[in-house]
Amino acid sequence: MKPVLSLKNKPLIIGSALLMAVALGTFILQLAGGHPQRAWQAYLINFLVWSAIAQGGLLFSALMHLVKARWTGRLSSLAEAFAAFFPLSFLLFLGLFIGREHIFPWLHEDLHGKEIWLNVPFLFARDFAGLLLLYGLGFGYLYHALTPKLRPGETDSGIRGFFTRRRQAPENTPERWQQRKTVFGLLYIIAFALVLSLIGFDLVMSMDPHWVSTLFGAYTFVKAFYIGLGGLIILAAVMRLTQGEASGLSSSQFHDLGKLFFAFCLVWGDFFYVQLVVIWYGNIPEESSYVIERVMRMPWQPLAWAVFTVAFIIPFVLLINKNIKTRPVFMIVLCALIIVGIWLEHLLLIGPAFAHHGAAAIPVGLSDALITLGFMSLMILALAYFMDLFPEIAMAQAPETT
Amino acid sequence: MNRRTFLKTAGVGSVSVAAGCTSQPEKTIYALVQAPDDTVTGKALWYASTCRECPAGCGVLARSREGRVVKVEGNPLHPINQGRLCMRGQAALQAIYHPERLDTPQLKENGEWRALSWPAAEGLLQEKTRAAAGAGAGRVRVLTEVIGESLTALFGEALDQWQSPPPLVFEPFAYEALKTANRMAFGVDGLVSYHLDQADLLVCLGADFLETWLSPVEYARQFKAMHALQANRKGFFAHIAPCQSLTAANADLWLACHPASEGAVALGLIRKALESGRGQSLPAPLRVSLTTASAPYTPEKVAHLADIPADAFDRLAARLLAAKAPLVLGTATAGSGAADVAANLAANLLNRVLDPELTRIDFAHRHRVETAAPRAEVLDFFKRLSPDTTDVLLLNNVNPVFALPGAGIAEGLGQPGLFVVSTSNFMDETTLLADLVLPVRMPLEGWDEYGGKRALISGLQPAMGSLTAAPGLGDVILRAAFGADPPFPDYQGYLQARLSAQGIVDGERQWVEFLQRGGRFDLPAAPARAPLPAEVPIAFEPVPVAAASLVLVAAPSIRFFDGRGANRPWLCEIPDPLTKVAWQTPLLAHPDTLASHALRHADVVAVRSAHGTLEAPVYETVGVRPGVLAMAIGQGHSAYGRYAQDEGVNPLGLLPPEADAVSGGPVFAAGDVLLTPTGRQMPLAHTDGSRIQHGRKIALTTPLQAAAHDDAHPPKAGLTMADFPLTLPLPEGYDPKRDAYPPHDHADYRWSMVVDLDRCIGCGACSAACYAENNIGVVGAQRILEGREMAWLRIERYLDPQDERKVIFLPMMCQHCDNAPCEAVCPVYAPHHSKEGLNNQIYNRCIGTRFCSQNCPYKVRRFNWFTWQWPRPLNLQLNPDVTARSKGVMEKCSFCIQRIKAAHGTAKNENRGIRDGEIQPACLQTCPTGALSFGNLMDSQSRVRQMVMDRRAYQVMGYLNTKPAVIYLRKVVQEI
Amino acid sequence: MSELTYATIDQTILQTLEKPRPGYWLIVAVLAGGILLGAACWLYQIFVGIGVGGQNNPVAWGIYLVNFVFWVGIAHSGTLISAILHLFRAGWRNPIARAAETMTVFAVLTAGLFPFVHLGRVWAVYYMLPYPNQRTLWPNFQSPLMFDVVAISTYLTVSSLFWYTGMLPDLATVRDRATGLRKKIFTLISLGWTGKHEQWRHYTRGYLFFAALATPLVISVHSVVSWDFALGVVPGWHTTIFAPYFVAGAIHSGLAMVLTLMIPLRRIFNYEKIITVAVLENVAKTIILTGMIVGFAYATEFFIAWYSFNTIEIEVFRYRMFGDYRVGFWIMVVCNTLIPLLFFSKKIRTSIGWLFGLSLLINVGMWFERFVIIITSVARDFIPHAWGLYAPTAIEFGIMIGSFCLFFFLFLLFVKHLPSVSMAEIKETLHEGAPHAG
Amino acid sequence: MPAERYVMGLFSDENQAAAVAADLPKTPWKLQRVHSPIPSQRLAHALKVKKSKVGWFTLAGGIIGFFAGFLLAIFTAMRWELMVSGKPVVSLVPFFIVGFEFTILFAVFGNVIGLITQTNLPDFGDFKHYDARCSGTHFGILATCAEDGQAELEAYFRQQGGEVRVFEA
Repeated sequence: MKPVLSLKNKPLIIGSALLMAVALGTFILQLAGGHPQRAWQAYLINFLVWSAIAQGGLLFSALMHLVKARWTGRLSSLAEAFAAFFPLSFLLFLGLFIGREHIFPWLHEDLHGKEIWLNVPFLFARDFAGLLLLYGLGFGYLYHALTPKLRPGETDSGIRGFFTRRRQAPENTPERWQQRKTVFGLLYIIAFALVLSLIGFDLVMSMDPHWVSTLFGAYTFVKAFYIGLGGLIILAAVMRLTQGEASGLSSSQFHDLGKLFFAFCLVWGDFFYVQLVVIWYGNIPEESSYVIERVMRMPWQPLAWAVFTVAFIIPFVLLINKNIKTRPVFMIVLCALIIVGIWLEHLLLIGPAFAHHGAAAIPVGLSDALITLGFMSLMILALAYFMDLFPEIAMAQAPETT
Repeated sequence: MNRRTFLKTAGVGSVSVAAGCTSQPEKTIYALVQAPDDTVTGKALWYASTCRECPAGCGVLARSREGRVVKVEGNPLHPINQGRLCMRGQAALQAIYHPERLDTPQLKENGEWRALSWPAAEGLLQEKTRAAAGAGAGRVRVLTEVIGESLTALFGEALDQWQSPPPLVFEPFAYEALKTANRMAFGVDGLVSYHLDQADLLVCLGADFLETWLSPVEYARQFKAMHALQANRKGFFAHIAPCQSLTAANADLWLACHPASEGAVALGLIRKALESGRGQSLPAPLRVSLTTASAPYTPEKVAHLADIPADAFDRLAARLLAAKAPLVLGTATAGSGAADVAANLAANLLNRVLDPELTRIDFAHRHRVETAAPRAEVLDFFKRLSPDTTDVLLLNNVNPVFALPGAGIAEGLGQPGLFVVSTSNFMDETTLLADLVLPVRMPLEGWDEYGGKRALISGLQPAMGSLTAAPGLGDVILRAAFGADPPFPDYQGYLQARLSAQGIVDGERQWVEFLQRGGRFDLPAAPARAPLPAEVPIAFEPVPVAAASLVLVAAPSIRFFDGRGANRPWLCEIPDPLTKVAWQTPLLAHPDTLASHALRHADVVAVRSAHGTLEAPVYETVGVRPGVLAMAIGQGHSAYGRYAQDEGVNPLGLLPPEADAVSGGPVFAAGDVLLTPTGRQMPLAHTDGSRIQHGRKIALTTPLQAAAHDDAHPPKAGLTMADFPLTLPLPEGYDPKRDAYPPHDHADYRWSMVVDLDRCIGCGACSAACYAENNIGVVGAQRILEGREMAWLRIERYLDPQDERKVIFLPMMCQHCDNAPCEAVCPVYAPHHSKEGLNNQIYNRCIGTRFCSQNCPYKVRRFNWFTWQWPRPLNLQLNPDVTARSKGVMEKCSFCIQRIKAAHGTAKNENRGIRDGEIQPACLQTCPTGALSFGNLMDSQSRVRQMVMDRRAYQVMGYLNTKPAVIYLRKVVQEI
Repeated sequence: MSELTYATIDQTILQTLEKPRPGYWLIVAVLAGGILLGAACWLYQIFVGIGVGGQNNPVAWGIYLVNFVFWVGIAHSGTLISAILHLFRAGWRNPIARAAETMTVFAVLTAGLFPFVHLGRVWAVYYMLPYPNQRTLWPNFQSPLMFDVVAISTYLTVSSLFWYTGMLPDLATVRDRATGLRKKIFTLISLGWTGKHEQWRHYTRGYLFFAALATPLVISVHSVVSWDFALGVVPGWHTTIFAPYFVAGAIHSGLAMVLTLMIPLRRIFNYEKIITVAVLENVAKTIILTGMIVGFAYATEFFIAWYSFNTIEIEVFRYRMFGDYRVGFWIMVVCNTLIPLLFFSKKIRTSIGWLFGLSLLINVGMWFERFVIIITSVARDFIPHAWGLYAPTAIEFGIMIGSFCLFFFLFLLFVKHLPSVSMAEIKETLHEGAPHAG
Repeated sequence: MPAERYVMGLFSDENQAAAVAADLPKTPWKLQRVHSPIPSQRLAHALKVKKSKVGWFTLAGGIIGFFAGFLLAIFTAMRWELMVSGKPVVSLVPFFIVGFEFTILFAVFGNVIGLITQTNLPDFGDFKHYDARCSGTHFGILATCAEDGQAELEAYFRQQGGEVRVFEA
């Protein structure tokens, strides 16, 4: 049976290519058409969302490995596939530099000394370093996680060749691999927390340079893991649907994954409320005005409710039920919905600042949708490439003994 | 008289007549079985009287409930204080209710005190005086504090009976130097008064007229009349003295000159003035002598002598010459040495040069304290005091043993054969040495008359039933002198007759009016002053200052005056305005001085002068110049009751006991003082956590230009502490962009207070009024060290970190926020927002979680860590309208809600709304400078509403969105 | 664990219930004395006034609330271990779950005392209860302290029920092995449990729900505790990270306390085979995690304080590091964030001595964390004129000692009179293989 | 009808017990119940026990609690409508916390009630056909048979590798 998620899958490739073309077109059109703000807003949000999915996806594997979870089985391998988006994510980050003029509302504001931290060179320097570190460690982990699973073939070359050759190297005893894998996994998790906090502060929170929330960093990486799991579930569900029993993905695995997903849905909701209640109760305009603009005033108020409904209330109500968690089709829809919700949540956080607090209506529309689809196809292609490179991952195999 | 005052004093006539003549009020103190006609239980009566806590003689209204006075406020009709009162005046109550007040006469028999009945005591006095009179002339002597003319006259007549000379008036602060200077420069042998309010520039050679000088409440009012921002202008005020008194702290420029070099500065100014062609109209001889005398005092010389920056002196001179109505004041209350004579003389002459007509000096209303005898005379009196010349010595409410240590007073009084009678109500150092103590009625209990100034007379009447069976001093003297058949049945009769004889009070009706109004303030002024002397004997010898040696300056305290206030708990508890130290007497020293002696703040040092030693903790401050040490007079009593005894130290013991040759006055400074560390530390009971604001927007200033000129558009509003706008505690104060909560309305009234920092001088009278009105507990030094002081209203004193000599005062009380953080966190609604915007605190509901206090950004909430005690009969002073709190509950400023409630009642009865200004919280009522205003923000016409429109208006920590109802107006600063 | 059988398990655990040695009673007596001391101090405070403590203006909250937060924190890991790890099917929690739950119950009890001790008028404490009354005066449910009342009482109820329910099968086991009075008592409290499959069927389900409910509860409870501070406006208190940060901190301290309690327990009761080093090692690993979270929270707070450019915030955090209470601050940093990192070393986290010593240090560190948070913030808040210092008095320490005695007193009684390890659950894990495979 | 005999087979091994439990229904003897010292998945599987209904009690409790908490907070706030800190008298943001805690509390109560009602505990009258070993080391399978079948039943248990205990009827 031939895998769906593969570069050899013509319809998929053509479709993705088309979407990307359209997206690029829209983006350029907007840049030219006098809405560079909007274009870059969409770009930034998509960069954040899709990178988060990739980073969160890999985190699943690392985390499960560290806690010695025994139920994950193939899910870990699938999670590792998301690392394929890392290079793209990194390039996309560099792309932000082009749009810096439109991306940082504080550029021409008096920051009362905050310039020390909020200035473009330093910001890009530290985030560059941060992402480099994060992805470096990610690949380090991937390398140790992946290599043992590979079945060496004579035609191996390139990356795969390197992987398999290393696999045969005598000094690389399984224990050694495990040990290294653990170390890299741990480092990746730590980097995940730190770097995503940094990204959250720099690319989201500081859009309103006078607003602070200490939880924002944690909120960012919890969110990332939340949608990372979402992405993973979708991927797994696709595998399950296309490969059936052969996918080696049991419904109990979906159940457990669903429970984890549910748990992080709650954590996200908790972090959302935890910030809201403290700021609402404190009633200090320096911080409350940020929330007021987004949650209590037009045009943003409806969006806030939409986000909370889509990203929390709906999944909360549905995921209590056990069976739903084990229904691939349903989970694909739900997770997609949640990812959209989180996309809108980014818009809610960033939008007002981008519109310089003067938006008459919520600045979102077809263009954003098209651009988003473009990014999605990027992700799809990355995954497809990875699957082709490592068919061991693309297809089910004898359950590993981690 | 305005309506309010009439309401207050109505009915005084009848009851006081009743109290005075027939009915015995003391019967009606505790059980109101037969109340005087106009006494209604639960309704306060107001009696006009006169404050006798210092010679200034302010008029007071005593608030009496069920026959006992619970509060003393200024009499609005009285020209001296115009309704205001300093903290000492308010603390007079605590003398009356003092737990150690003597209630019966005491006779000392071989060292033991024995209680005597009044008839017995008076009999003894009669017998002794008669015997003395029989033994020859001049064998009965009287030493008294400054007293009214009537009592003086009575003393005179009595002493005639005893063939003895009239009484000798003793005041520790008798202004000898000023009197001498006045005699020389004005040809007036006395103490003229001044019209500060008419000046546009004040130069002050140390006169601490905001604390004790002549008539502080009056001069504080006048000072702010010229120095507060009005019509975009404010007068200038320069202070020249080695130490920063509260007065100096309020000056635009303080020149910390060498001790005793003030005269040189004044002469320098005279020179400048003459150079600039002033004083042409002066009599030629005077002008010539002035020119020659001031010739050597070039700016350089002055700068050198006084050790002050030359440019500052030049700027001062320029201002002085530019001023239209300058006024120069002399040296401090405790400035009476030779150098002070020079300084005062120079000041007077400078006044003559600048304003030959002396339009701002009032020769008609001279201060009564001028009747006090010079120190030299007093010392001489005691030197001569001996059984050979004197049999009976009557001491009327004076404490020379404390005030004149080292002058051998104790020995003098202790002489066998000399029968010493004291009329004091307390066992102070002097009374302890007496043979007979007659604790006569206190001012608020008896009849008398006192004119703080000439051409006005101010009455005293029983505002309460006497706590003791004591007669008034006058009655005692009458009976003692005239035995069985006194010319008058009692002193009240004597008083009334005398006043009507003088045509001051004619007939019963005028008498009642006299009592109601508190006196006659419109007496014909004395004849215009005699022509000013054309020649003035000028002999200036500025005292050379030995730079090496330390000089100790003893200054009278705004809290204790000459020490008589030291036994009033409130005065001990309310911290010193500048050091913020309560209960203790620290030694103020400049950082350099401390460094050169390897001392640190709060180290205990032994201070040794040629005349004595004492030990005290040092207080590091730039408020004294290097080489100078300062200490407040008043504490360090060896007797005088639990609150005074062994609290603090008495610097007087370090001073030369003998009077100065030139002025005949004492010298309140000692040179060649030695400091030796004891190695001990003494934690200072200070109430301030930090002396500076740490860059926070709390007590704000604005330069005159900014305040004056409206052209500058208001700064852009933001969300940070720096740029947060003024948000009124009204619906319009809410902005949906900023406020998560919807605005809320109030029922007709939204009470609010406006504090004009430009008017606040930091005197602390408001704090005292708050203690008195709201039954606030007194906790003592130890508790203050633990951080448990209870003041609902505190004066925050902040220094400018750039120049710590720049001081700003900020009265801080509950801000009655519209969004008060304290409220929501209480689990039982003990604090909540009232319909009229008040932040109510329900004591009965409070369970003491103290979360409200933790969450109050202003830290104005006070917790009852214990059940505070009011030793009997201090508890009689408690205000019946206010709950006395017990341990475990939170309390705080209520905007005097009892007064608001009362106003509601009155308004309802007359079915009308509460008028603007009708409600006066205690603090506002007593503020000598009118820095506080209270009213309804919802009334667009109200005073407060008008004031908050001022561009100086701001809220402390407004950026927290608490929307305080206490709105401050920035202090206006200017450079000289 | 292979040599463990049902019989040996029962035998090991039941022998802990045999007649204690006099030494035991001596310790119990000493602890009882400590409790009396604390009670005496409290009585004295009630009669004289709260002022016998060191609190003042501005620092109106002292170590009473420090201890309150400390003990609530201790409580949390119990629920974490018994509930959350149960949901994650981490078998290694079974041997320590019972003792941890017990710790929870007693710690909440102890913590619950402090709000009372802290009150200025404890005799009016019932104002906080929502009881119908003539004047229709009710508590203010907007107050964080009311959240406390609700949360803590819920937590106490739930954790006690959870604890008891979990113990039911074991009580039956004891009943069946006991004689005389003890048999009567255990017959009564085991409610006639016979382990028939009908009972098990509902029991397992119910127990699962218990766990599922206890998990969000435990998180909410310490969030609520954190909001006693975070909902205020005080700099250093008012910060959004507090809720998760307190939860992590609570578990951090709780796990440390678990080690502190378990290590002597396994030594004295010869639990070495049941509470294996591997189990303790897992606890240590979890401590590394919580330690990191706590460290992350500290760092974020300081960064944001600086980033906010709010002078007041900055001053508070500067003051924490270099001010009058800096010692406490550095103890907190070292003990809570650096020391746990030592557990990265296998040698250390498998050495009983190290585990015990470090766990004690972490407990100390967490106590100081609460001290630093509560005291330094109000000691230096908005109005410099009102700044002040706080120092606990003997009375406060007396009550604190009392609270520690109370906790250990109860725990000591527990271990000798109830099965301190869940027999049923251990037996369960026998089949699933090594209990430490999570 | 002939008197029934209660016979219990005691197995120290879970799997044996499970096998027997699964096998008994095929025999003439009547399986009464199985006592086990642990919650055994295998047994449950063998006995094909249905899912417990305790959850419904829990859910009901939770829902009741949620509204109880919210309504209590709102009701009490409405009594005097005292305004604190300028917050709305009825402010749901903080009241949510009360609602949440009550949800948990009542859900747990519901859970406990569910347990009590479903398991019919406490029940002290049930030890007649109970063996103490069942709470410690053994799985006890209680079956009933007619008097005549007793011997065979005992034999059956023995042959399945268990000990036998016979109870007096």
